[in-house]
Amino acid sequence: MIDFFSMLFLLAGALFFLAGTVGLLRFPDLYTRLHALTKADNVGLGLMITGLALQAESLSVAGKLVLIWGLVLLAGASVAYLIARGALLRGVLPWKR
Amino acid sequence: MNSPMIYALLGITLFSVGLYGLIVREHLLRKILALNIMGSGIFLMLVALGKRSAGELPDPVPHAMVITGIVVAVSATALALTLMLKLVEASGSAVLHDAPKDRS
Amino acid sequence: MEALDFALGLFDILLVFLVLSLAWLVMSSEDLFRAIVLFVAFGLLMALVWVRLEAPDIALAEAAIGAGLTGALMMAALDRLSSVKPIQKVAASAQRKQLSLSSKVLPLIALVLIVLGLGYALLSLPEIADGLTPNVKENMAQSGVKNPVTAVLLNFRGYDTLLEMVVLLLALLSVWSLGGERKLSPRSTNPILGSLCRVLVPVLILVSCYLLWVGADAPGGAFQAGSVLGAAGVLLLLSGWHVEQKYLLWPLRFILILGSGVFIIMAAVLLLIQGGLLTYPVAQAGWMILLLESAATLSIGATLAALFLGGVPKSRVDQ
Amino acid sequence: MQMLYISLALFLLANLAVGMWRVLRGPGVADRMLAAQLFGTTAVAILLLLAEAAKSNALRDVALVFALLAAVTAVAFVKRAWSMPEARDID
Repeated sequence: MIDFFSMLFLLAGALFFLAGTVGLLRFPDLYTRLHALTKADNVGLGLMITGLALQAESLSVAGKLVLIWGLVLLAGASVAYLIARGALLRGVLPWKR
Repeated sequence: MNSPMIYALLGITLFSVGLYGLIVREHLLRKILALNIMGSGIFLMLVALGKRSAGELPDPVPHAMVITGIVVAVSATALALTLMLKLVEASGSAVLHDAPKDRS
Repeated sequence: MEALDFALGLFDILLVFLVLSLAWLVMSSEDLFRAIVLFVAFGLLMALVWVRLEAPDIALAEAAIGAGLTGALMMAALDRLSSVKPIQKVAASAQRKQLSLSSKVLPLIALVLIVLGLGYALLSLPEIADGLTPNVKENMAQSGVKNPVTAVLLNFRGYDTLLEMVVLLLALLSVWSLGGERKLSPRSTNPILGSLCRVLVPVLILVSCYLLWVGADAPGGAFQAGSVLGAAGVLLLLSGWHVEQKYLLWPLRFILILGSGVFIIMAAVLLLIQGGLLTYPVAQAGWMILLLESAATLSIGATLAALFLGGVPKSRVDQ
Repeated sequence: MQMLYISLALFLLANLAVGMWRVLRGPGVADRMLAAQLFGTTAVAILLLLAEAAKSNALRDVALVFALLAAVTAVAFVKRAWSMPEARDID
């Protein structure tokens, strides 16, 4: 049962990573790519970590996994903000249809 | 061919790619990058060859050497970058030139 | 089992291909920034290579340095390169000549020959060679630690590590004598960067202590802990962390020489008592190594951060 | 489960290889940096999968250091290397 759920989470995570990469390649400008990457990848990593934490042999291992996710989320969100703000200040125009 | 051997071959190829870059590329920053790649190749070969031991664990001696090597490499890189900036300050270009012929 | 080995084999081959093409692209990129970003990616993948070679100790060091510090160093250098004001301008562009085709092709041929020669030498090595593994295994009980890599670094070849600390110090001294004074950058007004630092720096320090402690019986140790500490220092410098001038004089220099100093004192004392350089008494080896490693961690961290600054630090607030 | 971990790690590595295209293509410096960030997150996931496959705690520490250090390069980029305007050729 646990195996089934963690498999589900892992595969869903992989799907989000794929979506993130497709977004990075296909989206038209920096801001949309930023959005694809930070959101999709962080969710993908979160799902994978959930799947792996279900398999963890002890609570401390699961805790370490969640800590890693928290750090990646914090860093990813801050860096996305810094890059987007920097680009706006340097006059990179958002894409319009 | 087993996987340590593949990585050892990768090591020598990285070394050569770095050496090629060191010879051919002019900009000093790229020469510094090339030296770093050469270093990585050498580290890789050391560790991959240390993995040939018959026991459970790979040979820890190359591991210890490479760890210190990585830290020393980064400090050498910092020194090289400072030297490069000093050169740019003095000459206005980040490329090494031959000495002018008439002054030798 | 067959299928698992096959999948791992594919993983290895893809990784080797990626690392190699990254190295080639770093060398062939015309754009310097692109070369640096590719080099950072190269460092990330090298950490994965170390994992595949069952060298988690090295992977830790590479993750902290190859993926973090080197990239930051290169980017800072690129920034200074574009802002530096030359004292005298040589007619550089006029002197610059295009490399002729033969001077590009000849090295290439020579290097292919080198690869072939080295590859032949590599493949003719014996399949199984124990190296120094048996010697290390024999003496592990007397080393005072359970992690063989730490035992080699701090005990069996402690004098190597001592000299390595001195090398770090010499690199910093050269950078200081070349780079002149460097003012700490002004405090960043960006609230997000500020809060990122406030969360990340304590965690970095905590992880550094963890790596130092765990190094006695699992992958980790002074060099990894010091690199993580150095990264914390770089982050603080980037966000414009302020220190008063008085702390940048003697307290900073004290921390910088602490590692080499404790090492040398310990070596001298042990030479007098035990009659050998860094030959620890078996019962005391554990805490002695921990003491040495703690001092080394502080020094390595401070040295790496100071190297990133690229000159003698000077506080912005002048007394 | 072992097989799943390894194949997912392989899949993520392939994913990363495809993402390299964005580093090469750009067009702006920030686009390249962004793709390098993707490398960091993906590498954390790969490391955690390999760690679970090998039941190795040390590899999780490597992933932890990765997660911490990815931000340092990006901050260095925003604060230092990005001082030049987007379109300028830097070589």
